[in-house]
Amino acid sequence: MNWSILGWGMISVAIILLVVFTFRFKNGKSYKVRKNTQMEGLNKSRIAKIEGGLHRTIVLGHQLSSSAYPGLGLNSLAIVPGILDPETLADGKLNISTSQGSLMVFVRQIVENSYQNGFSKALTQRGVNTVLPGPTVYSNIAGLVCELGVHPQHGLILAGNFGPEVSLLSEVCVSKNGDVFAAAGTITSQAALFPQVENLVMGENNFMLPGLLTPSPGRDAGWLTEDILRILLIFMIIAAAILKMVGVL
Amino acid sequence: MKKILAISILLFIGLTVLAGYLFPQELSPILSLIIDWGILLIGTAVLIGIGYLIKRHISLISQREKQNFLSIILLLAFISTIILGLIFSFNHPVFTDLMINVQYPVETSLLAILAVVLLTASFRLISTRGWTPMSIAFLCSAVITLGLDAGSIYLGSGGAGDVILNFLRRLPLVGARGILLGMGLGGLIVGLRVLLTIEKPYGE
Amino acid sequence: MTEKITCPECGAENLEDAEFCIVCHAQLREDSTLAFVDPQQSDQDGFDLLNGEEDDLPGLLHALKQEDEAETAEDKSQENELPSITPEDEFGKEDIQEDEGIPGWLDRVRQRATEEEDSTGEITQKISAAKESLKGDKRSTQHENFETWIQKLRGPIGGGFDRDPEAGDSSDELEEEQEEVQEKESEWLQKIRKAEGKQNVTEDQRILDHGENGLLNWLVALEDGEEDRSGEQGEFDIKTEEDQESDEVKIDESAATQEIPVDERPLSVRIPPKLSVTDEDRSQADQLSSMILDENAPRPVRVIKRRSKLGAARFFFAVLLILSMSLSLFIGEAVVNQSGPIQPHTDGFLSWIKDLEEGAGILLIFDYQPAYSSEINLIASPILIDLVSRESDLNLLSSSMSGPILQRQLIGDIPGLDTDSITDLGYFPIGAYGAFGLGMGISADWQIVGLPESARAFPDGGFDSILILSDTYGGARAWIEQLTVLMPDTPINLVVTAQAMPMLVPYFDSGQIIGMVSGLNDGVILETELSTGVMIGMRRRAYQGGLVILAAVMVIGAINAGNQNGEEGGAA
Amino acid sequence: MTFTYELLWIILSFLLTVMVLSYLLGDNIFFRVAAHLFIGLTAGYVVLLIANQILWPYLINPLINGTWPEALWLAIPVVLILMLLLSQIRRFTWIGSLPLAYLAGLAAAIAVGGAVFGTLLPQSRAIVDSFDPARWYAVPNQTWLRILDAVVMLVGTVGTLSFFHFGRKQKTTSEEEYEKQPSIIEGLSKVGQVFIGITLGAVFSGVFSSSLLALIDRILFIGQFLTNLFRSF
Repeated sequence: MNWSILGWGMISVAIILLVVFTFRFKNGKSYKVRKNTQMEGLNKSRIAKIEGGLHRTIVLGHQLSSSAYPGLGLNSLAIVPGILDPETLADGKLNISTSQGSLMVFVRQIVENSYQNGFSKALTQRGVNTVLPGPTVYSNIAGLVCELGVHPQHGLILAGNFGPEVSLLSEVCVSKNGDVFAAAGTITSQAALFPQVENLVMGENNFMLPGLLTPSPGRDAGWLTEDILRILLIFMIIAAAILKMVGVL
Repeated sequence: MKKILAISILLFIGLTVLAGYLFPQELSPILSLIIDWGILLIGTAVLIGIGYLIKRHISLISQREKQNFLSIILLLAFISTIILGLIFSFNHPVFTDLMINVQYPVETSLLAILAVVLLTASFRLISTRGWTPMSIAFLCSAVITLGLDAGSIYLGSGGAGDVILNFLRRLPLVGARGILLGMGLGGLIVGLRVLLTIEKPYGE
Repeated sequence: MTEKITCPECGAENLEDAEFCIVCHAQLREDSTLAFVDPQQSDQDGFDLLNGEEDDLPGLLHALKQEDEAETAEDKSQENELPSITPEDEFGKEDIQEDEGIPGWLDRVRQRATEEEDSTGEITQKISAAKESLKGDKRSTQHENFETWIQKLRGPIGGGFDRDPEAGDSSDELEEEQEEVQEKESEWLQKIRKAEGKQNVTEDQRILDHGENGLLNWLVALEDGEEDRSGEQGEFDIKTEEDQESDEVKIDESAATQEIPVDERPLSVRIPPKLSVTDEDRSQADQLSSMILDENAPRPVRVIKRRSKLGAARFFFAVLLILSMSLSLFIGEAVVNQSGPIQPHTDGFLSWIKDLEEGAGILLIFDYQPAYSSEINLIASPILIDLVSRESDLNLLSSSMSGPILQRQLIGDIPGLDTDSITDLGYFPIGAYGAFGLGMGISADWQIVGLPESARAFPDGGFDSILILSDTYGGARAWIEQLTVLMPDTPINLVVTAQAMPMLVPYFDSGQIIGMVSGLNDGVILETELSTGVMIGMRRRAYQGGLVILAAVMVIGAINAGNQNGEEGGAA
Repeated sequence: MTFTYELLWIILSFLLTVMVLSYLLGDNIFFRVAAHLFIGLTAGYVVLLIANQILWPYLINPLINGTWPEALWLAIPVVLILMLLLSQIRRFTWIGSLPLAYLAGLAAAIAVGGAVFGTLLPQSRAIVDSFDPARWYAVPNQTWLRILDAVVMLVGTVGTLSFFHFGRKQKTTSEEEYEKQPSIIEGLSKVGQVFIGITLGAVFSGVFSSSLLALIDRILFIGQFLTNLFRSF
């Protein structure tokens, strides 16, 4: 069996489903997804931090694209606009930090555009600081540990491609009565955060977050397409296994 | 106008690189060039990021923030490293020894602190996550793997012992495959959403 | 007096025979006459204020204007007159042009937007959008009088007044109409009061509410969709002194030519029609409604768990771990390490290194961070000592930013290794592109003239074996995928950390790699098999002690959590 | 102890190790000094690395020594780089979307290609290949184990994939049911939860092992330094 033809078939089916469902969901319909309890924790924490005038930090991992976890960097960039509502843009207590330069340049562009679309083209935003605490993984961790230690009761959001060292950040935040919401995509970071963080988004659920934060027809279509591809993939694997067992494949 | 230009650049680069998976041989001259220019852009972005790092610490110093002498230390270290690198050249032993004897101890010590943090966190595993199938499986799997690594659980060599050991060693692979397949599906969809301009990470 | 044509686009007046408008150069020929609004058409997209579909303010205001256009057209068609500029409009037009700034009530709505706590800035956005939509519509309805339009919209009292006074109504009929409208108004206003819970309204409060407050509440009622517009043509209008003044200007409709009266009085003298309501009443009403809103808003109840104990717990575990490590490392005699069971992938690695010829070309790929170099060096050192003893030709390449440092640190400790014989292929930012670029290094059979070759073409051959040193699953996997494309026949081996090993076992099963070593256990095996001297030594004992401590702490923590749940369950 | 070049580095390493490990006693000024020194030095090193290993070979060297057609082609990346730099000025932020569209297109294509040809196909193929009868009978006494291994692999992977199913149960009667998936998938995802827990537990112990080795390394280093120090006096 030529597996690469199967791969291109999967890409074509995904494109067709994505386009069809995007147009279908344009007139108000939407795809009902299951409730994500971690999202409620995130919203509660954000409300409490904004009302209390406390500091919040979003950390975006250290890779834009990686072969082991494809698309994780792009997904963390898609999460950022959902967190930039008017209060956040205005109140000046939000830092967005990453250790990869390209992620940082992307984030600055997203923040400036979100601000100008929401308020006015003439204004430039002062409320959100995009920061690079350190250019490598561990220098980034060292810089963030110093920064998180300064402001107690911090609101920490982790989204993207991390290693296990991210557990140091969540420990600093938790030990100073802060809240942690972790959407760390790699298996090693999830394993390190599993015993420490309540609001931990597991595995593929990370790709659910952009749609939960900013619903749009395209993202609803992405959910439905992903579910359909999942079921197709399961059937394909089972069928291929049976054919292999009987010697056809 | 700007939007159309951005979208056309995105589509041209995206579709060319995607076609590279189909015709690697035929497209390789163009693809290696696209990759080279991409690496140049990423290198420039890293320099921009470091620029912001330096600018932030300069503003901390000028605003006389608390503990701004730390920013002075950072700037001095930055400037002296660049001067040393220019004087001694990048691969000179003095320069690399300086790097080795600062980066290696600090990073290894940070990783050592992680050991204590993981130990502390593991004590609160059940109080944080509660008794769920996943946390119970996590606990049993971690304890068995630690036992096997430490040699405390020794199943003898050859025969049934090896068989069971091999089976236990492969169990984590099952969940890993499922997670990676799920991440692959998610990566495929998020990549297609960007290519179909449903998602615009470049800030429209 | 030459006949004038009004430009449909910008409203400027042009000569009759002019082809294009002198101001905005729009074409005048086809539709030089004013577009006559077709009443049926306006009914179809008739806007029902109360159907609640138009839920944002700009749409609401825009729709109100269309609604009014339809009514003006109906009035005109009853009196079958061509729409002409009535003095009142004329007066009003100037008023709009003069009062180009924001009308009073819009200003108050904006004030309210800034004071309200729960306002998320959306009202500000809506107001500015409304302002643009108002400007956008100004050209198409340049005969419209914004002030009179507002007055026409505000309810039944002035109902009688938007009709042309010259329609033969005597003054007592006007007074009767006034009383009728006031009763309707009071009925209508009571309905709003009931909705807002203000039952017993004093007499002077009623008078006060005539003014601006009424409008604000009326706007709120419209937005909530309470008032039923279909039964009642409720248009509310107050007669103020300014309006009376404008009635005295008489225009003779039947005259062949019309003189458009221009008010020469200086700007400062002309008083724009203001609705008289004091500021305190307005702020009281706003505070009241915002307080009501604020009390009902759901408050997230958050209990901040006391976590100060976490610092103490961390300190305790730190002392526990460091003490036990120190005891294992520094006390007691050196023990010859017993190597544990040999895994299949370790066995594959051992057979590869034993069968390696003399002077083989080895490509060493450094893909780990300095933090893990202590673990990697422990395992890689015996391998490199063995390779040096076989005079292998070493080629180094790094995909980690600290690659050059790591190479010097690892190779610097190898006795008898001449660093000059080593080839450094440089840094490839593989992590940035998941090694995609490398697979493209295959030489193609065509070339675009002048197209620069890849600045740093990746070597696609010439090695007997490849050794990847990595600390993460992602890095090792990226290299495996690329190298199996680039050099399918070259055997690949891995030296990885303990955290990466579980996920890389499938690559050994599928045959993409022929061997893998990781963790201290494999390090001890390599030391004994390759007999390159004792490096690991006491670390193995400390390492085993640490793993047992972690397992014990996890189990104790689980038991402790179980007891806590039991106590809480008992207490509850 | 004669003051040698080596000793200077060892003392520096010792000081930095102790300053960083002092964080275990609580956040303190020594840790911050060591962290800021480390960040400054790493930033300087990365600037030199990029200039030396990326800008020079990929851009400056071809511009200086390359032929003019090559230099002409390099105008494209030079323009993109200038746009990226210019977009950092607030007034010209809009110009940044073009170079970022280039990076986004590249990252998206590699995400799609990497997902399908690097993850979905190889992992599915590995599961299917484990059902190959030839492999079952390759080792005589391990046939049943390999069959069990293949079945467990299939069931566990399907269960784990079902755990991440996004869709909600169609007919929901109460609020609690919003978290539920369709019933078949709900059953499979219970199995998936267990396998995910097993994987994370094994990886957690691997992560701890690596960090434990780092701690052992640092304790050994401090111990040897102090013993040498005391021996020298």
